[in-house]
Amino acid sequence: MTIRVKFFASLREQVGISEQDLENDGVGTVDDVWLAVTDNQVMPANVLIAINMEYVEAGTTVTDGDEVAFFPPVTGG
Amino acid sequence: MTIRVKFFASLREQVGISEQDLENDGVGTVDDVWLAVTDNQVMPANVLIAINMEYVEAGTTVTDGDEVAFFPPVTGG
Amino acid sequence: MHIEIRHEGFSAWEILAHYEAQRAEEMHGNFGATAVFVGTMRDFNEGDDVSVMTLEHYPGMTEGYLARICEEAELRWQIQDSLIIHRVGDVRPADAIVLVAAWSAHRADAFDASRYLMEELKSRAPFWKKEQLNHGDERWVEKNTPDPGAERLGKEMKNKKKGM
Amino acid sequence: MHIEIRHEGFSAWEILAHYEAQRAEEMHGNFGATAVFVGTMRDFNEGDDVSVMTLEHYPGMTEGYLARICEEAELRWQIQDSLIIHRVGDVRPADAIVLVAAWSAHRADAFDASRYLMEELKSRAPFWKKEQLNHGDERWVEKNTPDPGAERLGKEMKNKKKGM
Repeated sequence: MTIRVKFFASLREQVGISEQDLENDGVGTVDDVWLAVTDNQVMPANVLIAINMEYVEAGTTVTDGDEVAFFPPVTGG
Repeated sequence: MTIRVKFFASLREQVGISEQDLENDGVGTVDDVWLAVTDNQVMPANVLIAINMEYVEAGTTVTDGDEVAFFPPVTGG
Repeated sequence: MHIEIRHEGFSAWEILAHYEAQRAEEMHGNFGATAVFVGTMRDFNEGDDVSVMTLEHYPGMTEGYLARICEEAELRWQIQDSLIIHRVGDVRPADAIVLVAAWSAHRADAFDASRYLMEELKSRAPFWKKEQLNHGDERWVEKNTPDPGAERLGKEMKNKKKGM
Repeated sequence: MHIEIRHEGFSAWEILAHYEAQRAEEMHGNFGATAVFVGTMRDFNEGDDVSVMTLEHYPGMTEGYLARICEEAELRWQIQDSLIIHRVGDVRPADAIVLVAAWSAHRADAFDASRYLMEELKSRAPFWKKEQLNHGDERWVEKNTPDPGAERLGKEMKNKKKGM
């Protein structure tokens, strides 16, 4: 399956990836996506996650075609 | 002594006086001023009173040269 | 601090643009939060259509209380500036009646201060409204409804006030 | 409801004047209370001078959450309209970053709704700020400080939200 993965802000700079398509049938949850894309880095505790632009928890299951985004605490306004 | 007396808004219309100088040595308090100027009408319960543009209670003593104002609840804004 | 009684109509947004432009050098970059409230005339009140409203005030006392209310807000919250503009005379539906603004480094202070300014203005500043109804009658607005969300803002200051 | 991400500088007061003029016929006389908040860039943060700030967002998700926040406010309070404008890209001290506004017949609803819009925007809308300090360093702003006065506004709605 194909998962589009996005990183924003400081996390984009740390991971060194802005956007990447992950082709992998071994991923089940958001956690798995993170590990596959970051080469098994530890996910920082304060990371926020969205699937298809909706906030989710790290244990949420991903589906073929999903867009998964990782980003630090938001600081707008 | 001379007291300048003012009425505002609905109270001005009811009493029929906008501004009047009261020359009377028998007035001691705001209550006395009201009775003297309104010909002994009963003061409505919700009347607000100011001496020299500061809110006061009806029992406050007046002094020669004071400006005493009577008006209904304020409705600005 | 800026207090003004206006006898003519005004645009709240033009006043704010103009006021901030005047103060641009002084204020530049040192505030992050501006909270503003504008009260405009509605064309209805208590179930009746209102065509014109006449605003009366007590010249001198009104300005004094508006200035005092701004001073209280500036003592109580961390605000850099505050402004109150209030209309008097005949106003028509959609006309601005009141504009208050508070500038602060912090959004909580700006929000609290602007709400406090409105609440105190409505409960203490000597203004009165008379409505002309569409069918020709006139009536005085009897009292302002308090804002329950502003109660916590007034308490501390009210205990310090003499009389009202 | 109006939501907009701006890539260029804007004047909050011009936007409001323009927006109200566009909607004048529809809104005429049916609202009495407008509460507005404007966030502008300060030239300091955490003790350092800041010369430029870069605002990043998540296109699509940001607009989605801003619209959702306005919808929540319109469900929760009696407001006739709401507006959020947010800047992205490079901003400089005194530039406007965010403008929120709520129009209502009642001042309490306008005040509460505008504060709710700001608080939810700051805690949920995907925007990020990177500061360029005067001495050349760059740093990401790590988190927003919550507004304690807005806590009571969020609770009920937060219980209804899934996730965040």
